[in-house]
Amino acid sequence: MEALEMFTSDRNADVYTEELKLNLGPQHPSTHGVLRVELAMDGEIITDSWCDIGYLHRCAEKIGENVTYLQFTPYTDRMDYLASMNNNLAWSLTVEKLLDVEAPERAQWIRALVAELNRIASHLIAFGTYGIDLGANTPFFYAFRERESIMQLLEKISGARMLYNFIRPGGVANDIDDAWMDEVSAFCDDFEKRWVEYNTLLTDNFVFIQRTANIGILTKELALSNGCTGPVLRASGVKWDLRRDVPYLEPYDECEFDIPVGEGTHGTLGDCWDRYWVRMREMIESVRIIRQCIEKIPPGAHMEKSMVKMYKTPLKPPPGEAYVRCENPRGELGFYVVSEGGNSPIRCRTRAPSFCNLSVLDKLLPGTMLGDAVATIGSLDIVLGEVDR
Amino acid sequence: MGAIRDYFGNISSALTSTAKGMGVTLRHYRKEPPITIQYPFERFPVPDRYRGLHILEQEKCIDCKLCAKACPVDCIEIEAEHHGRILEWTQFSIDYKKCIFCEFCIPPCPVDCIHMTTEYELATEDPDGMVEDLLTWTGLRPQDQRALEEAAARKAGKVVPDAAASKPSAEGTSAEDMAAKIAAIKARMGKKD
Amino acid sequence: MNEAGLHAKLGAAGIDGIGELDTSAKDPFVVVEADALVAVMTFLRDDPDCAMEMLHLVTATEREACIELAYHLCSYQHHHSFVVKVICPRPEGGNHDTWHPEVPSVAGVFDAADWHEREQWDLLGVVFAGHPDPRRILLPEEWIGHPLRKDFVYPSFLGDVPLELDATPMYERGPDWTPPSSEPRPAGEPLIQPPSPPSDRPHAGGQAPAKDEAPADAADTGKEG
Amino acid sequence: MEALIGLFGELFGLEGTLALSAAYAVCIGSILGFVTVYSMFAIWMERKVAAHIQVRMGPMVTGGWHGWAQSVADAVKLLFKEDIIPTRANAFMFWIAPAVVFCGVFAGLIVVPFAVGVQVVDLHLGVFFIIAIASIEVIGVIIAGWASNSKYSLFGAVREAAQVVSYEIPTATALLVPILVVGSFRLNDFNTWQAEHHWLIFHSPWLAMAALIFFISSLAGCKRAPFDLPEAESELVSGFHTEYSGMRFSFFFLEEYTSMFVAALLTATLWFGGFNLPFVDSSAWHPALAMPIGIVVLLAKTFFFIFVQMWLRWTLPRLRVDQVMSMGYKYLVPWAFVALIATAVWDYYGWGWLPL
Repeated sequence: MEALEMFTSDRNADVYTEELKLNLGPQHPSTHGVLRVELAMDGEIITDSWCDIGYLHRCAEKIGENVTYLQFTPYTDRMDYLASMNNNLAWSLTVEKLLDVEAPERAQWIRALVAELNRIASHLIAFGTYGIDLGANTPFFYAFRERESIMQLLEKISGARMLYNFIRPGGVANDIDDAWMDEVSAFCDDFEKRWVEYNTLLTDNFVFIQRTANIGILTKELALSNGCTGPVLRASGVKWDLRRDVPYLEPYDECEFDIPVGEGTHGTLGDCWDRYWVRMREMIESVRIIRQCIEKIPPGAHMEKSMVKMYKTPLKPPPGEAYVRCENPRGELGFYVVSEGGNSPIRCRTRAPSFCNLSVLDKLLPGTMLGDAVATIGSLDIVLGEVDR
Repeated sequence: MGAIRDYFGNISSALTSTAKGMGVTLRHYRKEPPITIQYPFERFPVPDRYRGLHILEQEKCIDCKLCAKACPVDCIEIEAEHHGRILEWTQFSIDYKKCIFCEFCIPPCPVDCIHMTTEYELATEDPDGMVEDLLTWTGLRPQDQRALEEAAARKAGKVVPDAAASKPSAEGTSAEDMAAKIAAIKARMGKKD
Repeated sequence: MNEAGLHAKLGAAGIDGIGELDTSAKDPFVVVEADALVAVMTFLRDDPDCAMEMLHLVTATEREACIELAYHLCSYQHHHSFVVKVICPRPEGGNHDTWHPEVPSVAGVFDAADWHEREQWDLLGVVFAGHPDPRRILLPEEWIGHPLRKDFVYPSFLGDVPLELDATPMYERGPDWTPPSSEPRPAGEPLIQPPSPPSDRPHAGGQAPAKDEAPADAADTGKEG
Repeated sequence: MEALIGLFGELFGLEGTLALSAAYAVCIGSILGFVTVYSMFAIWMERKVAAHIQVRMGPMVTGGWHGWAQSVADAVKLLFKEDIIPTRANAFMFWIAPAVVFCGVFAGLIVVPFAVGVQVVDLHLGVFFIIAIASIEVIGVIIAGWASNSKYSLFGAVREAAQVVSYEIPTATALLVPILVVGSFRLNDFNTWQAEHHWLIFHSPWLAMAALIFFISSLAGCKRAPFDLPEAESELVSGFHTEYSGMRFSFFFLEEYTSMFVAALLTATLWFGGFNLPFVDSSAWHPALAMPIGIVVLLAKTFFFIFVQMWLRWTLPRLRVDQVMSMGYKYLVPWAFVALIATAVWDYYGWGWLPL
């Protein structure tokens, strides 16, 4: 802000710079989709910003009111298309809560396993695209290499590469076998080595630290008041993770894992570097969970018996409502579903983590420079498919 | 002194971290094999469970329309006329412009007649070609026709001499035929192998 | 603290208009009067035993008899969550066009409410009195109506632009293609009759025209949902 | 040059101005041809280097062997693309900007000695000429950014102006260091000096430091990462050439790669022995042998530095605009002066460093 005052204090002097409106997006390389941010610029310095969303609005909530509970599952894939498994999971848990059923034990472990795999994939994208935002193109490809391994693993069990539709109300679509789990272990071993390499290449890079430390500082109070969740909240120093605090799957209760929080290593607590570093460490924690899942996964059915008939006859939950939150890679995804006993819900509200995380952007940008705006947007790691739904 | 230490610290960390990063990229440049493949010439293996284009075993299908009802996007159109157990087919098409490959049409099928293949190449220059007809024949096949006539004759009280001929042939269920169907799908989608 | 404890705490706060706790629901909730909403929210946020730092979600649900607003709150300190509801009963003959229930905005209490309330106004036409930035958020400013209402009618115009419901696919449009409803109209006549909004309606840009005022050439108005 | 004039005189009986013009035409034509072919090769090389660093393959199909013809195909495509001038752009300025940009770097090549006798003009102030003429490029970029009538372009142009003008100070100061040692601005003198003595990079630690400073600041001068602020595709879409397409866009590309070539070539000539081989005295060789070997040696050194430029580009993130400035003024400029003064002292006392 100091720089801002320096540039704006002499507004009444003879020479002053004129404010320039710059449209960052909706078609812009670094807005991660179709986000539009209107920036008031004073030279390179942003004086004000207005977020404009809705370019990718696909009426998901309206669709949810017109399809059956099962049929909405593939639509949840398309909200946060980088973490489809986690979205499926949240929706399935919501429907199960409405119906008062619980997935079998094995299904819960499989769910945790694939959700954590998907979390790594999603954070890899965040890592890679963040590099691109800051001008380092190479980490993106390394991240995609590992993500490709995850996609091939998940493709083997679900049959699709991105929009898995694998976790369904009552369980998971297919069982997994030991050969597949061996492949996952092999991937985990490989990934840990790669992770060190990422840090050498990008995390510890001097230029990268210069670009991210002390930029876009999100205080704890601002983060909480704006409803930021996930890595964005944790980077501000709040140790809050639904997987630990409100375990919604059995494995999260039984597995050991840490919750990385921001520490302000290179700058202030809650800056872009902290958000980035929380994500990086979360990947390693996910690997730990995956390892334990593979070890402890119990035998049994992968789908609740009574739920199999849902493919032929639509589910009809009793009247009522359910709100379920899940810890997605980007924050807490919540589904609030109101049923009146029919084939489809009468309200299918989505609490999209990116939507809430993005709402803080307007408060972070003023006073920073144009390059920092890109760094800040990247560090929030939004998916516009989820923001607009 | 802090500022001076920062100054020289910046220089040294900039140089060392750059050198380390360059080491990583150089290692990749020299040692790591490429992970991409030359797509039209070579392909990644597709797992068996892959949810690709559909095929229909028309022999088995009983026109119950459960798959169409299960479809979240209403992309399946089925039309057939029932003559007892024999079906006169008009349409069984999937609009791949709409299809989201969610697999929900597969589990409801009571006779297990609709499947998803591992074919994933959908791109075409002709959008109309994306409405894919899964039928191998339309209307009545000769043997169906014959069976119908015999049934009608039996109904009228006439004796049918050759009952064996009315049995539906097993044609259209073998693996080769499936492969032929996939080839036909690709041909109809306007693609070259 | 569980929901019953929170409700007891809330009842002891001395705010009027707090209803009973509905424990039959899966997430027990309390219904409060619209007037008491801001006070309730402020109390839940500031009371050290409740310490609801985060407004998780604001949802409006349209039911047969009412529009129901649900506020999901959670506290990371105490690991508990709570649901506060406000019921806006439907007046006689209230539809998406004429009825815009009004509740006080809690954007002053939780910053998170800002975008959530804008979305609920945008999609369900709930007016949040005192909202700092009462614009649409997902749909364009010129959009007519609130699409998540059950009786929503798909508009035939977006500002000056006719919306084509039975449009020819892009690849079938020849060089001479024109939108079906964009016939030349008499000069000077506006494309859409400007609706006459009640002057006290706070949100600009979201007014739906009355049905009899719909333009004559909007024959392709369809119904969705 | 003189040889060419003589050749024309012998073959076609041309004399005086006519022979001079013909010789110039041939020289310029060959340099233009060289620049075009080199740029295509460099673009192909950049793509391959980037691809291999990024565990990809890069162009593999066009032309057969490792996609060697990809750049040719791209050039043909760019030639045939529609020439778009934005409606509200200043058409004349928009039209002239790429030419201005290209002329600057292109003219720099005429003083470069590729080998013994392979040089268009042997200017006394060769180094100075290159630095001076390369600055014209900035004017072209500013024209391009302003004429495009796009905010992104304007931002890019202003960034370019600030950056390139600032970085000319460390560039020129670092160049003064070897000039101080050799005592000449003439590029050929560097070749002969280094053939007689040793490569300047080994002369003293200060010269090595000057080489590093020159290399870094020349990166900024060429708008290469991590100093590609004027383009900064994640911030400014494409910077000053956002609105350009087709042939005009390719001029900016040519300019970028040619200025890379000039920078790498200056590094090779001034510090790394020019067209001299290490440990080999080539001064007594017959010109017919020395010339091709000299060209190959110089180009090999140049391409090594171009490779390092690419390697850096695909490793480092981009600096922010104020950090670029502070790096220039706080780090490079002072150390360039330190190197200059220290070299003066070093040479005055005649200290040696490496056993050369």
